[in-house]
This record gives sequence, C-alpha cells and structure tokens, in this order.
Amino acid sequence: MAQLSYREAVAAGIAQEMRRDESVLFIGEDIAAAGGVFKTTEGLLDEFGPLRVRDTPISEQAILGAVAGAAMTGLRPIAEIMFSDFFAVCWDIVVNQIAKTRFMSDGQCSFPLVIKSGNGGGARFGAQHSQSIENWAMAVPGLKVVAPSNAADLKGLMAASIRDPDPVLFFEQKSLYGTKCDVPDGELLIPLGEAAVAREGTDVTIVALAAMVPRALKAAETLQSEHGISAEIVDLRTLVPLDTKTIFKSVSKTGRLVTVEENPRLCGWGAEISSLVSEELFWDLDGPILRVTTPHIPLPSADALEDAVLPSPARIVENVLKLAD
Amino acid sequence: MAQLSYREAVAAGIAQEMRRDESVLFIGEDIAAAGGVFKTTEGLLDEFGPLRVRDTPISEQAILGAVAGAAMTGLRPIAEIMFSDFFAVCWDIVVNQIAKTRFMSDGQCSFPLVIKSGNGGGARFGAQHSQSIENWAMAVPGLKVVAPSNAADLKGLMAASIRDPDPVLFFEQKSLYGTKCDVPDGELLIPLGEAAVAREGTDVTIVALAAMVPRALKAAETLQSEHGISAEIVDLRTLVPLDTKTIFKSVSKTGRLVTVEENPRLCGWGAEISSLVSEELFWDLDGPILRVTTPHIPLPSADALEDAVLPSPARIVENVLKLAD
Amino acid sequence: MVAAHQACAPEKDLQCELYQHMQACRVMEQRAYDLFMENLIKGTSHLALGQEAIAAGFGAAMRDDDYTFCTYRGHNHTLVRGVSMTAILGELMGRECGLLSGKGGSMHLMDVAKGVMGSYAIIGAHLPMAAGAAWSAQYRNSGQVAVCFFGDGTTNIGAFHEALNFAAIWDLPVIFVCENNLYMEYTPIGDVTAVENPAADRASAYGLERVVIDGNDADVVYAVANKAIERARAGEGPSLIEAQTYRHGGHSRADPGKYRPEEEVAAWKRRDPIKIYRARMLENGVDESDIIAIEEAQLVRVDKAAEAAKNSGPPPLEIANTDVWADGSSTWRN
Amino acid sequence: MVAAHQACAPEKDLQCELYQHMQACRVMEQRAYDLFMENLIKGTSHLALGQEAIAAGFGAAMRDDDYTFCTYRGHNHTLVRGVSMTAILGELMGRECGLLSGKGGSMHLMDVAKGVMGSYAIIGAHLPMAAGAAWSAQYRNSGQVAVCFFGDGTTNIGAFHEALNFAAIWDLPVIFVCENNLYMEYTPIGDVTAVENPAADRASAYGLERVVIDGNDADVVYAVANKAIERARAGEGPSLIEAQTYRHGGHSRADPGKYRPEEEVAAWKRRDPIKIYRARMLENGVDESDIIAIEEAQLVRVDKAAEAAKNSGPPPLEIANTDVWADGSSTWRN
Ligand SMILES: Cc1ncc(C[n+]2csc(CCOP(=O)(O)OP(=O)(O)O)c2C)c(N)n1
Ligand SMILES: Cc1ncc(C[n+]2csc(CCOP(=O)(O)OP(=O)(O)O)c2C)c(N)n1
Ligand SMILES: [Mg+2]
Ligand SMILES: [Mg+2]
Repeated sequence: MAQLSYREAVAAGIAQEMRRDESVLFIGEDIAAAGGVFKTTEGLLDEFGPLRVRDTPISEQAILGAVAGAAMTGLRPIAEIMFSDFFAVCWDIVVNQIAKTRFMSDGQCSFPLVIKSGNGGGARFGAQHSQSIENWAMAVPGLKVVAPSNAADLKGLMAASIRDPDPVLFFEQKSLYGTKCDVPDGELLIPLGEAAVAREGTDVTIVALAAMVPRALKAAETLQSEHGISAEIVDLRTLVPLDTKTIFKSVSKTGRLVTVEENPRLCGWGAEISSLVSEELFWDLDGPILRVTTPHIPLPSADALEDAVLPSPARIVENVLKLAD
Repeated sequence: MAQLSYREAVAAGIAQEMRRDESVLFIGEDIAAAGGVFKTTEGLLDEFGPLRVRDTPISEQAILGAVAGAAMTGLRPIAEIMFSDFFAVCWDIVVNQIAKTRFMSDGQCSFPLVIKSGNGGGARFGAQHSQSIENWAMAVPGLKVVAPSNAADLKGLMAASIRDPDPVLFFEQKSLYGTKCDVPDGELLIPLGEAAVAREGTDVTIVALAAMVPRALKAAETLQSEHGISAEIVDLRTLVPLDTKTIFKSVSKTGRLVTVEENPRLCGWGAEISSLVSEELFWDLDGPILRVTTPHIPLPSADALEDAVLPSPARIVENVLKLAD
Repeated sequence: MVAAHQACAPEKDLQCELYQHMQACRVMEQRAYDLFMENLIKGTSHLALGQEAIAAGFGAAMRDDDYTFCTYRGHNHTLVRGVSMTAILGELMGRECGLLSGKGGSMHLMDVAKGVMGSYAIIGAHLPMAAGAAWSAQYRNSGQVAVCFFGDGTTNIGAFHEALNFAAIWDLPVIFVCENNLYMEYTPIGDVTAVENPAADRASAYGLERVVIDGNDADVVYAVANKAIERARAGEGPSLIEAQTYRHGGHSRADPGKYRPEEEVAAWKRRDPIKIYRARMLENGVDESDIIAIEEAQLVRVDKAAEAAKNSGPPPLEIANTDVWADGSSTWRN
Repeated sequence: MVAAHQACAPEKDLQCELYQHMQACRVMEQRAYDLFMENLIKGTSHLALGQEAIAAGFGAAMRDDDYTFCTYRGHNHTLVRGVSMTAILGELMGRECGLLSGKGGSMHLMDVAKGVMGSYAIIGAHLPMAAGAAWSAQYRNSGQVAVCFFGDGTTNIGAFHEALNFAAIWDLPVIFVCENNLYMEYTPIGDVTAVENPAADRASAYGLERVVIDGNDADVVYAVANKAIERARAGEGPSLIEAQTYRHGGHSRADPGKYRPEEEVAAWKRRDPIKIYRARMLENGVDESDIIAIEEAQLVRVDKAAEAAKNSGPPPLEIANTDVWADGSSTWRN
C-alpha cells in the first residue's frame, strides 16, 4: 500500500482504466502536454499518447459536445472542465443534451462519460474560481454525481465512474489536492452509490462531503473530547445515486442530524437530505435538523474573508451543541 | 377592474414601467416585430419604438451580456430568454457575472435588470422545452426569483421587478398563459418577497408556486369536500427573497406541511423550505413534511405521459391524506 | 455559388431515389400538418416543406453507417435514413408505436440503429455533438462521417463557433450543413447577422472553403454532399455548406408566417424543389409513368403509416419513469 | 499588419505619458511578483509583464468617461485609467485598503468611478458585457466608448462569436482588443486554432476590417486605438484589433512558463516594449533626465503603494456578508 496524494490519485484512477480499455480517451484544456493546471494529469500523455490524451482550445461547449458525441458512438471519454465554475459556460450540453438524450430516445443510447472538475474554495481564487456546485449537478435528472474526500476514494471512484454506463460529474475538491492517504495497490474500484461511515458515533449524525469530511472529523474530535458528544460522520462520496440507507441507518440510531455543505445555502444537497429524513424518518428524530453551509453569498477572495465563510470545524461544533441543548 | 390573461399581463406590466422610465429597454428573440413567440409582448414595439424594444439574433450570451453591461451603466433593461431551458446556454452570464459582480466589486455597481422566461411543462413540448428551473435560480446567491401564479400578480410583480435594484429572474409559467383574472386598473406594484395566502385553512399548509397554485387549490377543495380536511394554501410568488414569515405562521397554525413543486425532485425549492421548517419550526410539527414534485426525470412529450408525471391535484390530495393517517 | 443543375444528368435510378426521398418527405409532412389540424398532434411541430432537396441529397449520398444529427426541423433528415414513417408519425402523435414511445416528440426524433443520432431542440448544441461523433469515427478508424443539419439562425450562437473551430483543428470527418431559409423563427436572418451569407461568410474563420449552393436543387445537393463526404472519409477534414432554401409554411405549428412578403413566398414556391426535379426528370427522359408510380407509392405509404399510428394507443404510463439511467430505471437512491 | 513605429513622432508630452504608463505598470507588476514570493499575495495572479504597451496606448487614447472591461490579466488596464496603485496592490494582498476590500482579488479589479467596469475571470464573458455598456452609451447618446481586452485563447469560445456579431449588427461603440501573446495557459494558440491570426482572421465573419498590429509598440497602439475610438464615437461601429505581444513570465503565479522555447522568450524580451520606447524617445530628442525622472517617480510610487498596502490590516470580517444585494445586505429571507 502506497501513500498517494489526492492530486496523484486522479491520474492513477484514469490510468488504471485507460490501461484496460482502449475506448477510454481524455480531453481538456492543458491536460496533456502540461499535465493539467492542478498537475493532476501528469504522465498520461506520455503513457497513452496524443490520440488518447489531447489538449483542446478554450471551448467548453465543444469539449463536452465532443465527449457526448463520442460516448453515443461507442467510446468512454473523459473531459476536464478546469474549474467547476466553468460548467456555467457549457451547462446546456450537460443538462439538456447529455442528461436528457438517453431518456428522450427511449433508451436507444447511453452516455458512458466522465466530466471531472476542480471544485470549491479555500485557494483564495475569488468568486469565479471557487464555488462548490455539486448541488447544481444533483438537481439535474440524468447525471450521476461523485465527490470523494480522500485519495483512496478518489482513485476507486474515478475508475468506477469511467466504467459506469451513465454520465458522471466528478468533483475533485481543490482544497484536498495536497492531502495524502494510503491507497491500496493494484486495481481499485469503489462502487457509486455507497456512502462511507468515516467515524462511528451514537449521539448525532453529521453528513458531509468532500472537503467537509475532514472538517467534520475534526469537529467530532472536539465534540468528543470537550463535550462528551459522540458524533457519527457519514461521508456521502456520491450524491447520485444517493445512499439513503446508510444515512437513515445512522439517523435512526442517533436521532439527530446535521449536514455540512460547502455550497451556498439555498437548495443545497443538505436540503435534499434534510427533506428526505423529515419525510421518511420523522418519528425517529429527537430534534431539529440543522444545516451548516457556506452563507448564501459568492466567495470573497481575501484569505481572512474566505476562511470566515467556509464551514469550519468550530461552526460544526457550534451547531451540534445547539442540538444538544 | 378588467379581466386580463396571464399572457396579456406580461406586456401590461412591462408597458406600465416603460411609460414612466425611459431607461427601461427590452430585448430578446422575436419579441419586437412578432410580439413574442408566446404573444406576450404584443404592442410594445408599436408603443415604445425600435430603440427600446428590439429583436436580437439567437445569441443568448450576447443578450444577457448586453443587459448586464447596460444595467451596470445606468439603464434598467429587460431581456427575454424564450424558454427557461435555454438558460443553460447563457448560465455563465447569469450566475458568474450578473449574480457575483456586485459582491466582488464591494458594492460599486448594481444590476437592475429583469430576465423573463417561459418556464415549465404541460404543453407537450418535450424535455428540452418544458423544464421548470426556478430551483436552479434559487440556488444562485445574488439573484432574485419571481414566479407568479395569476395575471394580477404577474403584472404587479413584473413592475416591481423592473423597479428592483437587483437582478430578477422572472418565470412566466407557460401553462398559465391562457388563464385569466381580474387585474386592478392603473399602476400596480406587488412587492417582492411577500407570499400570499391563496386559501385559508387550519389542518395542513400546502406551499405552492406558479402553476402548482391552482392545482393545490383544486386539491384543497377535494380535501375539504371529500375528507373534511381544511388546507391552507401559501402561494410563494417569490422564491428570493423568501417570505419565511408567512410560511412559518401557517405551519405554526396547522402543524403539517406539504410542498408542491413542478421542478424535478432533487434539490428543489421544496427541499429548502422543508429544511427551513425542520430546522426552525421542528417542535411545531405534528408529522413528517412531504414534498410533491415532478419525479426526478426529464419531461416526456406525449400528452398522456406528461400528464402522468406533473404533480396533479390527485397526487396532492393523496399526500395530504398520508399525513392525516 | 455552385451553379444550378450540373451538365450531366445523374443515373435514372439515382434520380428516382432522390425524387422518392423528396416525395416521401413531402407527403409525410403534409400529413403531419393535417394531423395537427385534427388535433391528433399536440404540442408543436416544425415542418420543412420546401426544403426537401437537402435532406434527399444527403440521404442519397450517405453510407448506411454514417451519422445524422438534426434539429427540431428534422423529420425529413430522419426519414431519408430509412426510418419507419409509422414510427415518425406515431411519435409526433405521442403513440405507443412512436419511434421513442412518445418520450421524445416531434422535436427529438432519433433512431440509432439507422445512424440518426438525434434531433436537438436547443439551438447549436448538436454541432459539437456531431463533431464528437466524428471524432469517435476518426479514433475508431471506421470511415464513418457525421452530417449535421441546422438553420441560418444557428450561425449566431456560440456553440456554432466552438464546433467549427474544434472540427477544423482535429480534421474531423463532419459536414456542417446550414439550411439557410432566410428566417430564424419570425425574424429575417439579415436583420441580425453581420454578414450576407450567415454560414459561408464565416467559413474562412475556420480555415474552410466558402460553399453556397442552391438547396432547392437535389442534384446540386447530392453532388456537393458526395464531394464533402468523400473529403471527410479521406481524412481531409470538415466542410461547411450553406444551402439556400425556403420553408413554405410558418416556423412551427402556431405560426402562419405572415411576416413574410407575399411575393417572396410566391417566388420560392415557384422554385419548389419537387416541381423543379419532376420537370427535370421528364426532360432527362424519365417516363412520367415511373414518376407517377413513385408518387402513388408514397401516398399509399403515408396513408398506411398514418392509419397505423392512429390505431396505436397511448404509451403505457410506466415508461415515463424508465431509461433515465442505463439500467433502465429512474432510481436515484437505494 | 500596421507597420511598426509611424513616421511622425507624437508630441513629447504624449511620449512621456505613454512611457509613464508603461513604467507604472512594469514596476507595479514586478512588485506584485515580489510580494507573491514573500507570500504576501495569496491565491493566484496573472501578470502582463511585457504587454504594457497595449494598456498604455489605450489608456492614453481613452476619454475619462469611457469604459474598460478586462480580464484576470487586467492590473495594467486598470492602473492606466488612474486607479490607485495602493488600492490595486492592497486588493492583491487581500487588505482592507484594497480596491474591493479584498472581496474581489487579483482577478477582479474594478473601479466604476474611473470607468473600469471590472475584470472578469471566465473566458469570454466580458465581451458581451462590454457590448452592453456600449449599447447603453449609444442609447444614452453619451459619446462614451467601451474598450474590451482579452487574450488569443478567448477567440475560440462561444461568447466571443456572439459578442462580435451582436456589436456589429447594432453598430455599437465598442473596441475589442485581442492581446495575442501566443499562448492560452500553457498551450500554444496555433495548436488549437484553425487560422493563423486568431482574432484578425475572424474579423470578416462579422463584417469588420482585418487589423493586426505590433502590440509592443506603444505609438502604434496609441494611433490605432485613437482611430478605432474615433470611429466608434462617430457611430461607425465596433472594431476588432489583434495586437501581437508576449508575456515575459508564466501564465500565472504557479507557472514558470517552461513550455516556451528559450529562444522565443529571449527574442521577445529583446522586443520589450519599454526598452523599445525608451530608445525611441532618446532618438526623438527627449532628454534622458526626463526619462529617468519618470522612472524614479514610478519607483517611489510603487514603494509607497506597497508600504501602504502592507500597513493595511485584513478587511473586517463582516464585509464578507455585505453587498450581495443593492440594499447592502446578503439577506434572502424575511
Ligand atoms: C438556444 C436557443 N435559443 C432559442 C431557441 C428558440 N428557437 C427555436 S427555433 C429558432 C429559430 C432557428 O432558426 P434557424 O437556425 O434559422 O432554423 P430554422 O428554424 O429556420 O430551420 C429559435 C430562435 C432555441 N430552441 N434554442
Ligand atoms: C471559460 C473558461 N475556461 C477556461 C478558463 C481557464 N483559463 C484561464 S486563463 C486561460 C487562458 C486564456 O488565454 P488567453 O485568452 O490567450 O489569455 P492570456 O491568459 O494569454 O492573457 C484559461 C484557459 C477560464 N478562466 N474560463
Ligand atoms: Mg432559418
Ligand atoms: Mg494568450
């Protein structure tokens, strides 16, 4: 078992699948010769050559149209949208074409493709390069949505996403690129739709995703050591398919739920989970469901300001304590 | 007091504001000479002339960029995006530019503009011309979101949106264009951020929007006459700002909440309201919060299929009855 | 502009094929019009009456395994690839026998088995998708080409620009066919376009040759289609073809087309591609009885198709919740 | 290509103005580079070292009430409009004295009072916005023009196409300035573009004149800027100008720029716009002491600005929650 960074796990997951399947191609801006602006794709051009790993112009609609057309005709392409904020310039291809065409065609074709993207804040990049938009993706029928919290999950979920017969929006949380963990050697596949219990606990369930998982884990330590509260942390890993079983099992046990989202407040995925639980598990709840989110604002650039608005371990602790009152 | 159709109220609201303010301009595809593809803008070109009411090419990014640039420099422009599904081709201008720039600039400029659009299903137009996307808009910090359920509200809210100093996404629900109601003569203004209690009741609160309001009202009649259940209907009218006071007041009274959305299930605005209520009004609830939505699918085209998936009065009744068990 | 009717007449078989395609399109869309009027087709529908020569010319020139990408105005481009007329009319009517069981509708015809990779109703989106299918063909070395049809109004949207540049730099085997019918929905294309020929005057921006053709002359379309397809198959990259034509009716069901000068409509009706081609066949010595046989056969065909579609019931309601995902379901949770 | 340095030298005052602009930009961005290295600037920053002649030439040609729209690589275009250097460096450092109190950052400089209508970091988006400001000026009959700067890579995105056509059909007073520095981020523009001159070879697609200029010659830029601005003010519509230039450093903070051939970098450094202009001023008989005075003044200015920015504290945390709405709040509910 080797230590890999979250950054390195990206190329590792892609390479694993490109080795076994010639129909896997990869395109995007500066992903080939330069190895990606986040250095996540280094080595792929050398190993797989310029026909399979290819730089594109700044034409996000063309990039996604290309992978859509290729997926419909027998390939399994991967595209990079450099920063997830840029999904807005090609959103039509994602939501109206890729997500709807299989349904409209009554199942005549599929879109086995992956669109990977750097998501979220913490790098002081300002409002147009920092947003977490996994909730946008979750809102679109026809998309699968993946957002790993560590390098091992990233590699295994990337591979599974590439093999998946449906279109997957794969969010790499930028603030995690530097983090490392043990990643099993050899072929790794983690099925979509399975959440992980990142920490067991009995008093409260905290549901988190991607960069919010380590923050929730930190909060759980403080809750345990300073307040004697045992928090269970559920790392969703994929938003669609959603592992309601794992969420419900945990909430049934603890009776209390707090969700922690990096996306801004309104219509975030936490709201969806809150509504599911209050619809189907209402009688198991011992108190209100609380949501910790970035406020409903664009992200400011200055380090002090950005740190103040992203959900912090302290803010998670505060909210859990409200429930304990 | 004259009867106006929802369709006619669009031009009435715009004309009211164009008469009093020369800085109000209106652009879009086929909105001038042809009077709009939904015939909502007839007469405006004749009254206000080709400098103020102007046809554009099929260039949604240019249209929205144009109103953004004009709004920053002293005008109060209105743009039409013909079908709300087409927001996907110009989403960047909406969410990354118009919605964020005031914040990024530390308040140096505002975007007093309105983007109006035909929203929703029921016309057998198929998956790319039928989606309800008001939840997409609600998810974006910096946008105000309006979706009237009748002609009088439409006129008054359109006028208020044009006067509002912030960018407003104004959703005209296509399936309502043919509906009529009394509309007060003379200047009409309905403030953004005020929900209306469309029907008073005591047993359950049904929160609805746009085309779902008449359906909820129909359901309420059945509930009353066939089941002796008194439903209160809250017509949200605007999603942002959100009138939580009116919602909370009603739910405090009834103890039960059902939301009715036309948008697909995941991350819909109903989830946001559900999560707000279960966070802040938990102890007032007498049972689960239920959401009625279009299933999480693209819309099918055939009339039989479309009717089967849009939320119907019968489906609303069914859900309320579940609560009453 | 490539001159009208070339000197040498094509083979008789080919002439009959082109004429049959055009007739089939014409009677099918006329029937669709009648079905609207009877309220048997709901929603909307966009007819290409008058534009049949373009679909016919390309249909005849394409190989069976080539790809078609078209728009909401795509009934004809779909039909000429050999798709069932019953299934097309059934889809327009939202019936169980519909090509997509009623899930797509008039704007979204698609038949993957026939290479019809879909009809798209958001302006511009299918141009990069067609480039993508061509990229796939190129990578797989399959010799397939993709043909992508769209209107004059589509040349002003961003996706057009991105797709053309993308296809050009990768030498993709894709042919972009702009059917310039002079109008977007109701707005004359000249009012909103900075150049006279909305497609052709942009070709040089992508290093492509300027091609404007008479889109009402099936022989011209066929010849130009063949040339572009050959080029693409030979690895010489994409083409952009502007075919000038006219729709006889309004933009869609709801539109009587009153914004168009009467003389303009009349002049183009005189240049009806079917009338032109019929006269030419006679001139070329084709027996009128052969022509009439084609016409009658297509009438019989459309009668049967319409009858079959009418006799088909509404689709089973369950299918509204199928095929969101490749496993056939619409389930987003466990 | 408009020939390098025109025959007649501009007035001495103007020469000094252009030189001063370039010097100011140069020392400010060099200081910004140093501040990164000290980790006093976080996040990212995109310098335009080597591209100063373009900002300077336009800055000198614009009227005070004209509009500038620029990109993340927009420090210089902002500075030459008279924006405070302290406020710019303060913003890069995320300090309270920052132009946007730290809410915008390096990529989003904006000073509405000075006509700097913002720096935009999503490729292409600000082109239609600049067209919109020009439309507003046209409607208000204000005589203002909008100048919109962007890079070569931006010519391949859809918004470029839509904005150019839109501006052309409405004769909007907007000048689109493509700073062709030969690279997107790390990819040579020639690898991904179907034409040689990414902007100029597209001009005819919008009925515009083909203009390629030496963007490292401030006099050329100034002359061409003046001509385009005059045209625009006279109601004669938009221009598209491709100014050839080169960035001396990498794309952004993180990039050492190693993908560029050493000789290419060296050749362009020999064509440093400031070096060129300094030599020309001497040739034109400007006293070297006057030149040195400009240089020294700008050094003093940047020292002061950097010092003031360093002495400014972090912005008050409350402002993270202000000015989402025009009422100053971020409240979305009652
Ligand atoms: C992005 C987008 N904008 C607007 C529309 C509405 N619309 C449908 S067809 C059409 C006109 C298209 O004109 P053209 O490309 O010339 O094709 P034609 O209909 O003439 O075949 C418009 C504006 C759309 N479907 N998609
Ligand atoms: C829509 C979009 N795609 C990609 C990016 C990432 N990106 C930022 S700068 C850049 C290169 C831009 O190149 P060019 O237009 O030549 O400008 P330059 O940086 O050379 O000044 C890219 C790809 C972006 N900001 N927006
Ligand atoms: Mg047309
Ligand atoms: Mg560049």
